[in-house]
Amino acid sequence: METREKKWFWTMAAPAVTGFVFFVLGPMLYSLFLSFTKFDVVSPPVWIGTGNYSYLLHDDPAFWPSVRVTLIFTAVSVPLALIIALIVALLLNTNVRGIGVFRTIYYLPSLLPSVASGVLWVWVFDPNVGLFNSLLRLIGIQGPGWTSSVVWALPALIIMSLWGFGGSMVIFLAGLQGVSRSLYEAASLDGAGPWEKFVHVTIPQISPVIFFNLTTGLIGAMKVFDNAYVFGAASGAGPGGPARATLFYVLNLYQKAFNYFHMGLGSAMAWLLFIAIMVLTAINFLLAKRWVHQAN
Amino acid sequence: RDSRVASPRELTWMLPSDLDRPLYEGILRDFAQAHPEIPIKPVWVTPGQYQVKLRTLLAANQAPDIFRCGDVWVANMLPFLHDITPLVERDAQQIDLDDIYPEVRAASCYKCRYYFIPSWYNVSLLYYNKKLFDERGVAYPRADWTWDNYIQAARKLTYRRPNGDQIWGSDMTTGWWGEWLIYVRQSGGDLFDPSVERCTLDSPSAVRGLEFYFDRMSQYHVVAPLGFSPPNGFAGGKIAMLPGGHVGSWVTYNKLPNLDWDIQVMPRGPFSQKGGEIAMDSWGISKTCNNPEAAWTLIKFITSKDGIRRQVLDGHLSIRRSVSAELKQQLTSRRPANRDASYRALQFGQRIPQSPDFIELAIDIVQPEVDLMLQGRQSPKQAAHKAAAAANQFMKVLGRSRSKG
Amino acid sequence: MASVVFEQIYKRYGTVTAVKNLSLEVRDCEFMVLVGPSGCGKTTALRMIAGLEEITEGRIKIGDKVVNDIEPRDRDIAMVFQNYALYPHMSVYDNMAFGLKIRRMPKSEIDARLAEAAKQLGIDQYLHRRPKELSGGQRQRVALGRAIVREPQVFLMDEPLSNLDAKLRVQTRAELIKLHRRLGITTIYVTHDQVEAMTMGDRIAVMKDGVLQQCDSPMEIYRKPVNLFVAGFIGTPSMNFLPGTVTESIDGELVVDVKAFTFDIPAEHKERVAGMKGRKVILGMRPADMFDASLKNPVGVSARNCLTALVDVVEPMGDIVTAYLKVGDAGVCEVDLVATLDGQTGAKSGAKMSVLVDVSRSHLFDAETEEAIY
Amino acid sequence: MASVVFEQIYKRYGTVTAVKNLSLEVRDCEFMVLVGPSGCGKTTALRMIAGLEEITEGRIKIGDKVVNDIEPRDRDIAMVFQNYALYPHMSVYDNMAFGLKIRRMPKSEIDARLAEAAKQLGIDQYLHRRPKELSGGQRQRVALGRAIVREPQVFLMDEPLSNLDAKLRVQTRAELIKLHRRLGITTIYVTHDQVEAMTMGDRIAVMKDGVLQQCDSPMEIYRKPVNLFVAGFIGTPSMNFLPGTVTESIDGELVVDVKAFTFDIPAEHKERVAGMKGRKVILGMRPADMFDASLKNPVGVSARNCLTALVDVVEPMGDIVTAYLKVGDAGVCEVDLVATLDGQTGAKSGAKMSVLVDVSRSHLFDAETEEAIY
Amino acid sequence: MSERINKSPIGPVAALVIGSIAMLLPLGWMLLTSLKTFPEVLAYPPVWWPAHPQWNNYIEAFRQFHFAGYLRNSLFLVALNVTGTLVSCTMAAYAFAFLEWRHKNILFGLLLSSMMLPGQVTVIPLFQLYVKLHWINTYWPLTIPSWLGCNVFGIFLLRQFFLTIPKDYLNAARIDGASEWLILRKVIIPMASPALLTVGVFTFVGSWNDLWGPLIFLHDERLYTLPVGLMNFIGMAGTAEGTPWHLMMAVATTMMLPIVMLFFFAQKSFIEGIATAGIKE
Ligand SMILES: Nc1ncnc2c1ncn2[C@@H]1O[C@H](COP(=O)(O)OP(=O)(O)OP(=O)(O)O)[C@@H](O)[C@H]1O
Ligand SMILES: Nc1ncnc2c1ncn2[C@@H]1O[C@H](COP(=O)(O)OP(=O)(O)OP(=O)(O)O)[C@@H](O)[C@H]1O
Ligand SMILES: [Mg+2]
Ligand SMILES: [Mg+2]
Repeated sequence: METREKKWFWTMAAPAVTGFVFFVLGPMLYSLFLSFTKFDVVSPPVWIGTGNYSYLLHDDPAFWPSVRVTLIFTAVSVPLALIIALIVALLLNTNVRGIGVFRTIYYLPSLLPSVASGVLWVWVFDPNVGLFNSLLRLIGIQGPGWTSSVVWALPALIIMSLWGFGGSMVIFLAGLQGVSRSLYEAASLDGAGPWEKFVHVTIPQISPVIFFNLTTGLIGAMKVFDNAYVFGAASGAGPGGPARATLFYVLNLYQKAFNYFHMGLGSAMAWLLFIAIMVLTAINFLLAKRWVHQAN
Repeated sequence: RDSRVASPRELTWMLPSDLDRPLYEGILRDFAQAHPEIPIKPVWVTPGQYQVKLRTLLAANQAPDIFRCGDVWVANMLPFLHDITPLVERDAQQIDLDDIYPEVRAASCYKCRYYFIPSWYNVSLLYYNKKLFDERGVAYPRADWTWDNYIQAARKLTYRRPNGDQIWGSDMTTGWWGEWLIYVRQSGGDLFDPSVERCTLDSPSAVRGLEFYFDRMSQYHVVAPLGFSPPNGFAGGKIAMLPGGHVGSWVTYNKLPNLDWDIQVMPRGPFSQKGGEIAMDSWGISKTCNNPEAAWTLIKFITSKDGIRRQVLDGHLSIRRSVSAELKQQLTSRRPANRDASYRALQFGQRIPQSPDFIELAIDIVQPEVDLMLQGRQSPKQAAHKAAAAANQFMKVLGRSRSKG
Repeated sequence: MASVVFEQIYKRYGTVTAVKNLSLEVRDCEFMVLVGPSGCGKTTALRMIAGLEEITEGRIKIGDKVVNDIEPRDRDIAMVFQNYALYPHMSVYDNMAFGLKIRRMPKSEIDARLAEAAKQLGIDQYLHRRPKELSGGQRQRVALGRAIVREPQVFLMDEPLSNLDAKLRVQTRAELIKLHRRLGITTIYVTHDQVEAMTMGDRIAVMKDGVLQQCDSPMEIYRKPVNLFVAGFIGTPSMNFLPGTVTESIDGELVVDVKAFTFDIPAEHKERVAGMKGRKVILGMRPADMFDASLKNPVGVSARNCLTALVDVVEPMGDIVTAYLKVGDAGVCEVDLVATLDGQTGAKSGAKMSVLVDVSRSHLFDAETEEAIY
Repeated sequence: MASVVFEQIYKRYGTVTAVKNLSLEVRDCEFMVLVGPSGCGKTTALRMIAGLEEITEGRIKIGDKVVNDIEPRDRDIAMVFQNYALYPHMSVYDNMAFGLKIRRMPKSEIDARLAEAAKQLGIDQYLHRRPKELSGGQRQRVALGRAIVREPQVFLMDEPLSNLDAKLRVQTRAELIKLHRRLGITTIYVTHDQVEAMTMGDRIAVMKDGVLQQCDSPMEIYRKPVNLFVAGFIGTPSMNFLPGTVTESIDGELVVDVKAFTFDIPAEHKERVAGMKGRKVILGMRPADMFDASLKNPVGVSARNCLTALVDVVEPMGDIVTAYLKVGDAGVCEVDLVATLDGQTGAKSGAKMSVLVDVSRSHLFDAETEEAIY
Repeated sequence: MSERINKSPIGPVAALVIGSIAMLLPLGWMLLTSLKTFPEVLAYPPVWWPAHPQWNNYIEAFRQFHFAGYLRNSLFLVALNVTGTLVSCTMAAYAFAFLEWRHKNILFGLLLSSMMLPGQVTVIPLFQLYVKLHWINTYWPLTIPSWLGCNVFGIFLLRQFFLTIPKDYLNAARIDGASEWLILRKVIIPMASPALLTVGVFTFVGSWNDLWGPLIFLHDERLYTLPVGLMNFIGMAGTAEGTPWHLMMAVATTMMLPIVMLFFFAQKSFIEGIATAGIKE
């Protein structure tokens, strides 16, 4: 029987495994190789050992700024998005009539193509005629020149990315729907009020979902590209501009690899990122043992 | 879907899908009539993506037979370009090289070889809004203006209309070298030494240029604060002068009936009037093209007198003296009235440094420091020194090894 | 400790009326079982006491206080849920202590109470385990413990045994009874299992379709069901029902004619049936009130009501045998009967046998109203 | 129809041995029940017949064919699962027809078979419903129907009744027996409920920890359990076990001394016990073999073995009462006993009563080997 | 939160309404801008409400920017990707959920870890690969991976869902004589429709919005999809006439519509799909 199932296993998994080998594993290993070479696409790669890595870590004026931007973005936007998503999910987790409309409204922005939302937000942040400063002006505040200010460009991008919290929200919503109602009932008979129920029932019960959202959120934040790229292009600040204030790590990578064809350098950057994400995820998993309640 | 890949006999021509598209569609139509034996397949791409697309196609060994190849990129793309010098020399008569403005012709050579033929050129000019000058009773810019004249005018032109509209005396180009490099050169400095092996932005005269660039905003307040430039800049009609503007904008400026604009050569700097940029918009042939002769026919068609004439009529700048002369009458009713300035400016023009690393250096290494300067985070001097240090480090470690490799 | 009183309670969900005009008093310290088939409104009634469902109409009093508008947390009740609803992320200790901690009881007192309850329930060695590390029976006890430590006025239990296997259920049943005796807390216990109801309740309230049918002690309900539904619902195997008519026998006595044969009417009920001649009725007969005539006759059972039956299926159960019988002519007036016979019976599937019926224990119902006549 | 033979079957999961050296023959047309506590390997044994688990060691034969290496689909068996495993997205008709369609049976024949099976099972009016629109009992019948229409050689059923409520379970039990009698297909039925095992099986195989304990007819197993485990497992409430010693009484007879009192050894077993003086033993006594001495003595029960007991809990169940008794001096040699007494007993919780024991039905087990002595 | 769901909670509903206004404001701005004239777009101080809604902008956008062609391409790719992902991910998830192979968990872990991989790690070699295969400027690079199960999240989600399906359904079908194919098609897929819908929606959105792939692998404008088409508009920003914000907003609005509709109608099953799959690591 086992041989029979094994045969079927491979039949069924064949497409995915083929895809994995050809489109993921193979390219991954090849890019590992490239990261030790100088390769400008035109001529064949030349082995230069760890040259790319040492250039990045020591000499590249853009590398550390892009790391900084990415880390700030991650540290601010991930927790904020998580908290907002959870609060909204809690509010949306009822059966009130018309709740579907609300769910759609909150989820909608995350469905918007990043090109469209990038364009939209650049417009919203336009210092003169944009929505944001127009609203601020209504209450008598002269808003900053968002997209062209080293100080405000990143916050603007963070606000824009927060707008798309809908993705984690639906997952929270799904998690909340999985919490047994009788636990809440038991808690209310035990004398718990709404806050105690939230702290002692909701949070532990959805901790795996929080963990999932946290993990994917961190990975996603480290990999931000689309928003930053469109933002730079549409705001006229140029990719990563002004003054590298929105030069996200992957955007930097993209510039190096695809604008200037330092493919080896780009591969090295990609691998550094991959390793960083793996380490972060591993730490995350280790910490999770302390606070995530495993259902089974 | 593979059927979309051109059949072997067909020539592929990669074109940016911008406002000139109708123009090129017309050229394609006429060429098909004139040369039915040479089928052309246009490949339209997003203008902003043109370079990336081209690069990836080159890398994929699927290069289009004919592609746009400004002088900015030529150093970079040399390995992919067909050396058309023999063709140019053979057909010198037919293409009438002498008819082309000498500065343009000079700028079309790379190390004395021809790799492309320009269809029009860009040169740095001072654009101005006549209506705003009239409104403030300021005299129009003159060819002998200095920086000071320019600043004085700009100050007068910076004001608030009774209805609350803020008018700015001048625009400022941010995000790339377009404007500051002019001032750096006009004050006697340059970004690089002639061999492009060392960044010289930290020289006192170069710093002087940067200071002028920056002071317009920080000292004279004739330029809108960073980010608060009125919507659509000069075209929006709220900015009186645009120094260093691009001739590519003529087409669109002329589509705005309320914009009464004209041009003048750039004001003179403390060191010289020279320093504006000359750039070519040109067409080259891919090394992989299996019928260069046919491609050459197309390029000749585009850059022939007829070809140039239709481009000029569409709003572009003529590279041929004969066409300029011929159309002079016809164009007087057209803006810019002072079309001559654009020819005169050629003598003040300079090419950007011919190095494969120039763009990366200017945009990714130097520009961030200039940005910080504009933010008021550092003085022009600090910016210049930091940029130079970073650029030199780049060239030492990556750029130089690259250009040698 | 307190009594619980339902006063004309209604509960409607949209168009569904889950509970209809329920009036019931659960006395102080009583163990009251709400029993009825699935969907009859037991859970709804219980949850209204807890405050987990709103009351559509009527009043519920705990002790002397009308609780309609009091929050669940302020009603001083504890509930054991069918699936226990233990907090899966808390240890047994924390599960039990949760309600006390929230009420800000000093830790020393919590520990004391928990220790006592855990000892009583025999779960003291599991206090640091998580619920998922416990067996079903242990979990059940933790759920109980959580309720006990609170020392509430009223216990509510919603089918607390239904997730346990048969053996454990029997065992826990007895433990629950002992516990109730020891603590003396008013308990309302919901089940759909009439065996549980019979064995556990001081009194049983039988419900059907949201309506209370009968509320009385188990024996009273077993012996004197007020209608066809209660008679059929209580007792296993179910009471045999034979539709028939009240007629006059040759000797002028009123008898019940169920086609296949006729039954005497017990002397003590004759009076009640007088004048009902011709009335359509349903005769009820418990399986335990039928005997194998070939064995020694039980005392006091008249040999008059003896039937010949075809044995269809025999289910041996040790000392007792359940026999599925067919009586009367096949196809004409055949009737199915179930009898629980002594294990020594020789009844064999497919064979004929004589069955003695203890008519004195028979029941009679009006076929139309389904109310009991006797 | 075919017999099913296990020949020294082992099943190991890693280090766990789920089934140990099982040899068992299920005869053609027999209704065999596998019973045992949870985790004893019943399901594993069944699934090996179906081919859903690999056999680690040994051979299984269906009919004359060794099936170890035959695919489930080719074994010509049908299985009824505990949760029925009805395809929720298919109508009852499609559920039942699924296996036949796969085997490319002509539609006319499928319809004929389905019609017949549906009529037999009384589900013909539901053929177009989805499973979720059916009650538990109806679903159970559809699951059965799906097995029947296949007309397999062997039926395998894994706790098919455990999701039904008590009443329905009793009813379906009888239906299954009838069905088996009508179709005569070899059936292997897994349950952990000994009542089901007792009432349904032609023979019962009792398993524990993967090992077959005893395989015999229900009555034989009830009356002559081969060891302590079987004795305790079969019968409800469980047999009372009293640890004791074989000693000599004043009158020189061997008796069993269980501290609180002594029991006679029935005459027919005296021989077997001879020479066992001093042996540690366990005396077994079924609750049904104890009587309220204040009622009329059952025939043949010697009045000699009469105990005084304290009534702890009384569970009335209609005509029978389960009494939880305490015998002997509290704290010294107190023993808990369970007795099922006649419903007319006056036993009251907390009161004393006299209990008569039918020693002729008592059992004796070696305390060490736990094997039955008699 | 509240066990009394039937009591209508005023506070939360009010919060929801205020929140959704905040969410909708940018979108409303987008919609209004798409109906303005160009001068209105540039007006300062800003005009909130267009004097005469310019529905023409939509027609103009369609005409000027080959919208119809981009739309057709986008739909074509979305259709291929959704089908491909559903087919390949379902198969893989079935294998990982139901079929036994000793090392399958290691393989699955490996597969999952590729979710951590930044797409940029592989894009360079992939590009080389596609060059070798002559796939550049074709739709192969944008479709084949999805047919080969490269949507690992989809596999993950479906596998989690499948694990909640009792194995007895499969056993019943196996005994009934069904092959694994038949079980997958006739038993599992119909039962997993919420999860399939969820994965389908995710894939739809992902493919519909994908900028990176078409940007890198397509060069021929006739092959472009909507996001790349919109990038075209942004490319116009460099020209002096200024960004045609009103037309861009019209395109953005049109791009969003199908997704809004999709989610609105699929919303319940979509969330159910995620909920039953249970996000547990
Ligand atoms: N929230 C609800 N909305 C609508 N109808 C409901 C709701 N809760 C219960 N009902 C209906 O009310 C009736 C009584 O339900 P209830 O749960 O009290 O039955 P029950 O006696 O506990 O049954 P069971 O033994 O199955 O638990 C049923 O018909 C049920 O369908
Ligand atoms: N797939 C498996 N992997 C490891 N151990 C298993 C597996 N299946 C069953 N077992 C173990 O084998 C033993 C027998 O299991 P089995 O399911 O046959 O018990 P059962 O008698 O059917 O119990 P139940 O009445 O609970 O269904 C148990 O100890 C169980 O834990
Ligand atoms: Mg209930
Ligand atoms: Mg089992």
